Amino acid sequence: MTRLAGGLIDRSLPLNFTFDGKAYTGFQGDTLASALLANGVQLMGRSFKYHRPRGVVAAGSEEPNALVELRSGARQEPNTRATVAELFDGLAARSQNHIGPLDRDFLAVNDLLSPFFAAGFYYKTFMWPKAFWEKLYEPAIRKAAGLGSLSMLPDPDAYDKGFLHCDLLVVGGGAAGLAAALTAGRAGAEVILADEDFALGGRLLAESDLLDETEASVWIATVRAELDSLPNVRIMTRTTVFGVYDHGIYGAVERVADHLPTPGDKVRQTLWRITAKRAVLAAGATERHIPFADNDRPGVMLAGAMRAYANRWAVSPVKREADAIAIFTNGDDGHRTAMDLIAKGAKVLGVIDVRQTAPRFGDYEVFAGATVTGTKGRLGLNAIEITRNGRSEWHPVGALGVAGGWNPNVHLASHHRGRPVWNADLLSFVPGADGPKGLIPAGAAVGKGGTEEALADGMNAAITALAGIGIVAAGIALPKAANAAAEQVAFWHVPGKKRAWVDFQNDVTVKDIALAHKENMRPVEHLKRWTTLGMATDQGKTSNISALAVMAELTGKSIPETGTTIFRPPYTGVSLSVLGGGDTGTTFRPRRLTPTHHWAEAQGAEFVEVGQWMRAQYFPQAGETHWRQTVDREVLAVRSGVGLCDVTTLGKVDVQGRDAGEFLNRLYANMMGTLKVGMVRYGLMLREDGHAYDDGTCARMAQDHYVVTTTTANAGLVYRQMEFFHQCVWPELDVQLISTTDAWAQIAVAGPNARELLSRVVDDFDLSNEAFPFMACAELTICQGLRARLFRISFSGELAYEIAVPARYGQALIERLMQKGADLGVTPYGTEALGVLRIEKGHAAGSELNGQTTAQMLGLGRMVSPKKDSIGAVMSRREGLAADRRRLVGLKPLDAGTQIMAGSHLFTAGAAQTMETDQGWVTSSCYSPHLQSYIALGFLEAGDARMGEVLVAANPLEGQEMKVEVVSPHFVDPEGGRLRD
Amino acid sequence: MKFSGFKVVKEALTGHKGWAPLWRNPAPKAEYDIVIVGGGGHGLATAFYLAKTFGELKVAVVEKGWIGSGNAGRNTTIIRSNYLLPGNQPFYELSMKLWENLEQETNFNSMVSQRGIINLIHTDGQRDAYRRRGNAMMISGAGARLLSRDEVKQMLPFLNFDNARFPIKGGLMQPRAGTARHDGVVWGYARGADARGVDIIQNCEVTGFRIENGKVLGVETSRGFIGAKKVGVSVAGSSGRVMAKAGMRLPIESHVLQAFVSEGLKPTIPGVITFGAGHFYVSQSDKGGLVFGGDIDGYNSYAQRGNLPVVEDVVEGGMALMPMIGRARLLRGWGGLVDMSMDGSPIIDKTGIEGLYFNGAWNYGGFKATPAAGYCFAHLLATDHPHEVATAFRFDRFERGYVIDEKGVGAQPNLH
Amino acid sequence: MTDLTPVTALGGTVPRSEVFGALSITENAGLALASLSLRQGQLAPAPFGLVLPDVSQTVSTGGYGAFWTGRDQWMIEAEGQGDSDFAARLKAEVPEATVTEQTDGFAAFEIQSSAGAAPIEALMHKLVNIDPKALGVGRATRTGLEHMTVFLIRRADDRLAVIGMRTLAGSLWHALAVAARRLEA
Amino acid sequence: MLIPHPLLGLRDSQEFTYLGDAALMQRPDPAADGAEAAFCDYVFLRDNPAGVHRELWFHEQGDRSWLVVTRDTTTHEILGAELASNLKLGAAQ
Repeated sequence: MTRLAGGLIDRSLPLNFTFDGKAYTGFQGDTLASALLANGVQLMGRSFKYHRPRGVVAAGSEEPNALVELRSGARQEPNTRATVAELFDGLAARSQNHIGPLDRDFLAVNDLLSPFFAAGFYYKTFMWPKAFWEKLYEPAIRKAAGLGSLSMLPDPDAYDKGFLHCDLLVVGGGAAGLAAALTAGRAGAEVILADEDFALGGRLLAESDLLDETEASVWIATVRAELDSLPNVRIMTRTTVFGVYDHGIYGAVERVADHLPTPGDKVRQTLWRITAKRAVLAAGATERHIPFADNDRPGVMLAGAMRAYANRWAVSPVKREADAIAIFTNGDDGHRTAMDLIAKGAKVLGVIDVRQTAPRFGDYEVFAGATVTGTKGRLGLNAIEITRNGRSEWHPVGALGVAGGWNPNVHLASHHRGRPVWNADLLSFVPGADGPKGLIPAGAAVGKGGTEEALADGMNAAITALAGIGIVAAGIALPKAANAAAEQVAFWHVPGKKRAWVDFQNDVTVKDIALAHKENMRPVEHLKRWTTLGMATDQGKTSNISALAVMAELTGKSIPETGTTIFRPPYTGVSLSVLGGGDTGTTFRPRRLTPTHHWAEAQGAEFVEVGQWMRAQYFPQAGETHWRQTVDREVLAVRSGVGLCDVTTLGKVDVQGRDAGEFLNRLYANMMGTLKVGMVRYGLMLREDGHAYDDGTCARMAQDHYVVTTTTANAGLVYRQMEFFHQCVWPELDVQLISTTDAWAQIAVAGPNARELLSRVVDDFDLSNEAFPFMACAELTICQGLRARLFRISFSGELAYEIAVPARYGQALIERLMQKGADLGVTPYGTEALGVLRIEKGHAAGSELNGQTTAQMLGLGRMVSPKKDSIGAVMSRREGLAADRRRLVGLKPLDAGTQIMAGSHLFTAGAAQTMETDQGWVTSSCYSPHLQSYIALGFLEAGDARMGEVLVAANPLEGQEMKVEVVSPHFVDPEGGRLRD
Repeated sequence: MKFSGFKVVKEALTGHKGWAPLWRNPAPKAEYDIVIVGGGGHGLATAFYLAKTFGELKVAVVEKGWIGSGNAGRNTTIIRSNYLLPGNQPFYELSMKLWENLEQETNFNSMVSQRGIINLIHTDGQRDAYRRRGNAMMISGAGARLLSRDEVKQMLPFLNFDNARFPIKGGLMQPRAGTARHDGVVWGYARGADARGVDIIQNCEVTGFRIENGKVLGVETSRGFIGAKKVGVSVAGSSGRVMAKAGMRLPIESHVLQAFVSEGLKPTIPGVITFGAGHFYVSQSDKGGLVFGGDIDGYNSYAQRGNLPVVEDVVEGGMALMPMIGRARLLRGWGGLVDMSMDGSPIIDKTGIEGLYFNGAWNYGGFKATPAAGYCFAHLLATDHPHEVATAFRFDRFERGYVIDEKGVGAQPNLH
Repeated sequence: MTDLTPVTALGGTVPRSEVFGALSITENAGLALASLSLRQGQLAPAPFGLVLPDVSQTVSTGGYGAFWTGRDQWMIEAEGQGDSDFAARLKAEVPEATVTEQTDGFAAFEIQSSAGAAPIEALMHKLVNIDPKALGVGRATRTGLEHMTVFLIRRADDRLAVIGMRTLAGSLWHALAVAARRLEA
Repeated sequence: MLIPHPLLGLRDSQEFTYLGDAALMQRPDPAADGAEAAFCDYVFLRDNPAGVHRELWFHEQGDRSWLVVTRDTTTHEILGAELASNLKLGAAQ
């Protein structure tokens, strides 16, 4: 054990956990990383490429090395940073990316072969023989790919999404963030304070700095209590603001239950979309390391992280208490680590400071003008080589802290592709002026990392931010604090012949950067892509700037001339479960149910998805063993008796106003204004580009009132298009539009007995052909006074009506019709039978009206009225459309018992089958029980002139080919006598 | 320098001293026979084929930033030739054939990996439409398979077969489809072109075209005027703003298309899967990241970044299709700038200005088209005649009424 | 009266109602709805004594209500008249205007909190991108909710009506119930 | 994104459906000479500017009004929004 005194852990709450199956104990307040370090565990993983031993580097979400598979079974969570995994009792974690035990990874052989795996090597080889890439090389590479693994089981936890709104979002709850939130909270602004950590305080928790001469935790607790008491402030810990989107929308993930063994009744995480009028980016800074030879051993970590472990978690990062710790630094900051460790009673070898005139702040040895030039220790550090003035000597140590300076966390400020700018004094990039509008960076995120300056900057940022939205905020009394000494020099890496790691996870070394330079992969994005630098799970948080510095040295340019890197969302990895949130199963998207849905369900209907709708596909009866039996029965029932089908899904739009007729004249290719009241007309709508768009009916209920129907698929689109022309093109017309699709249950009553059946439910209404002919419509009452609408229209080609009643009565109506029609052979039919009936009749549906066809192709060319303008009329006359000779035809197989598969292509008999000889295709096909033959519709070159020709319908996809005869698409009652009787 | 396994071994054993720049950084010359504007995959492929196949030696590629910085470096790396319409399918099939020989042709491993693509089928109507397309693929020689639900389940057992809002009823597969390493494609063509004498000029932004009497004389750039007998513009995504400098309006809107990658995971997904009903498609890279995307954001944009609703929409689709990916994390997203055209299909054509040629309007499909677009654009630039598989990609198809509308949604770019 | 028996939007013979902690959600099958749109140039009438409200507002009086749905458009509500031909009654009130029956176009869910505004606001946070503070009493708006379109009417601090498309009633109930249940957890 | 609806204030862009360039409001005269060419231009060609763009958004999940939104396509910054019908009627007067 290497626990120190103090810290912010609760020693009264010990927690048991396992790592790679071995049991350990930590405390409430620990992370997995701090608890493992406290147990003397330094080795936590393996690197991606060379499988080098890896230990923890950082103490926060930037951690590149200590990635584990957390939990087990369906909750297994790969690539989890041990540094932010809160310890809970029973936590189980496993190391990842190794074959065999972690300490004897078989794939460590890659490290021995590393000369062969230099940057970009795979682009240069594996090309011969050609077939070997997919068969041999790539499978081998893929086998070694990745880090952790998925359980392959569906995630069992629940996730939420939500929306929040505020005046000021404060990102980060450290010194600057707390000061900002308190300033804004006291001013009465709506404030959200979000921090990825489970505790507020940020870096204050990691440092030994005093506020008002007491421990910082006292001040933090006081501020937290006040913020908690303010109803206008919402504190969101365990919440990462991961992205900045347009117009002040921020994406954030709240980890509601990740600190618990299982979420229980809670959701595991919530995705919040926060709309903030202003935001303060108080995200702090990330420490960078200094590459030197063999700097990647477990035990080598960031000096600031070492302080955090010592101060917050009371942990010394060595395996044995007796082991000494050394610090390697290019500035004053490293000395703070030495001071804090000494104060905690840890054994410090000294501070290796690259500066010739290095300061000394306490009782420890300073190796001034020195560098670390080597390390030893296979699975963990046991010695470092210190070189001073050309003389090197080895010192045994158990851990080494590296302090290379701090990079402001500019990420969110560059999410709108604004570039950070180089600050030569701070030796770091800071947010530029072209960041997201309304986002004000503050504190360490702009390089003001001293406690005193961060507090003041946070307060001022809040005042400035709120002033922008008209809220006057007063300054607040800040606690007395100091800025720690922070002198540093530009020192980026220790030159040497051995490998010095820049990107720990992806194994990118200084040598790789040099090779990229040599090969002219010099633009920073080429460097990253060639070497994979910065592409690991930490997205270069700990490596990008060091790499830039090395490249700058090679090119002889400055760092900003060499390049800047910008960051894209997310700030840290976001679980796909929470982004995908909510329902993944059958409730993934809403479902529209027809008014007779529950009734159809009770009849045992099979359902099919049609857009958002669930529609009854067919209604199997006892004894029917194949769906075809059912559908044939339903079709024949309509042709010989009467059938019922819920057609509510067709879009309905109520069009009223003085100019309703004129409006519809302009929308539809054919005339609507001349329609008589009480009559219905079939309508064809084109797109403005001249292609056929949608069809339906227009029923004129009154001089200034039409009810139009659309296809099911296009209902929303046509309604939108109508609004477009109404508001944007012809607003001078007096027209009012509203959808009534849901309001009315509409049932098709089709078949020779339709009139008889309807006569049994209508109240005193003359259904005779004379009084209510084909294409008539009326408002009437049925079943003793229920208002209804009746349309005599037919999709099946039979005598048919559609009757509409308020949706709440739809179920009762179909039940009544079933009951009243029992002796007439009344039969409910579904979409399959509907499809057969319309194919038999040659009516176009979605497969024909697919947006690629024209009125002429559909045989409806004459509907495009030359007497008036309408949408698409002009463009339908273009050469390519006018000259298109493809026509809708019927197709009958020479062998009536063989199905013509829809999607087959048509060829002249005997012709080669190529794209050039392609004559058309089969759009829809079915078995016609009426004709006792398979039949189909299709588009065929010059189809209207090829009646009787025998073609080949080819379906090479499924190895089929058959002979078909071209016939009229109107297989049944081509004269239309039935529907008019 | 020839790349090979032998060379890699030799350099490994001798300290990597023998590697040379993959391409030069030449200063622009005063004049070229052909200047290609745009150092993306298409522009570099065009230059490569001009140099290799058409023998044009004085060729330059001018690139505003670094080569591959546009959509070539911001896509989901899918290659396929599974189109329906005769104007498209032979072109993409030529592209597929070029992909299949790319590494040998460029001596650079672009990691073309034919692991297959499966378009999932959810309704009978969709199966009919896919059968029509699959048959078009068959008669064009691209190959296809129509998979039953059970066959899909056997190949992709991790999909949501039992509890789905959009049940899986089968799939249309093109076994020859797959992925290629996007940067590798750019670099392979660049290195190959450079070796054949093409000047690749980075950090050279075209600021205007010098046009006199209806004829182009060259390009004004941030590095001065560069004269050219012919100028080929290949800047898809930025076509609108670049061609505006030549005074042209196009049948194109610029939109943002987002794509995403997860943290590295052990191999899970064999090939490419598309889930149209859920606006989601996915593959897994050789490094282990799940690479996925969905619809465009849907509004005109040159900002190269998108918004959260599409991120959610895409991942929701992914979770509905394969809920076992939930515990993985999104690592990074990016926004590509795409030319969305009025019929969803590309343009490779001359313009009304003599000597000015255009290649663009690639919608979502630019990456897979890279070899054939380069080849056909080179053909057009060198011969002044369209290549036989690219004859439909003309500007005038709109006014003449010969659109190539695979989706059948008409002249609304954000629906394609 | 007709001898046909209606069902509720959720398909029941009686409205569904369920309690989730402080929130109860009840299907309001009795609510009659009809849209009222002005003809061009028409002045706003006052059906049933309602002063047709301005943008984003709702008013109610004597069992009738109206909420703004668009420019020169309102939805008129009548409590307890769901089974009647309310559109005809409205048309009689405003013969010059365009009236369309909407009762069964929608499913109304009345959400009541037993603990003041907070649970209502928490529910809104989970479901709609509308700042609850901007949807105070007397305000109404239309927005998206889990891929559906809904009207939200803040009837009181502790009461919110969510009115969505009738054919989506089941999906809307599911969305509301799941969110309410999770607030309870 | 947030669309500044002239009647309803800032609204989530997800409530809207995007169409494209506001020039689509200027449907050519079908009876004029050269109508076909004018329609080709209207239907198929776009300015597609990198910068300020006037474009049509439909408040489909809101008050169903069509808006003309002025937005910078390089930054997504929105400079204003108006009711399309007002603009069209205003232009006609």
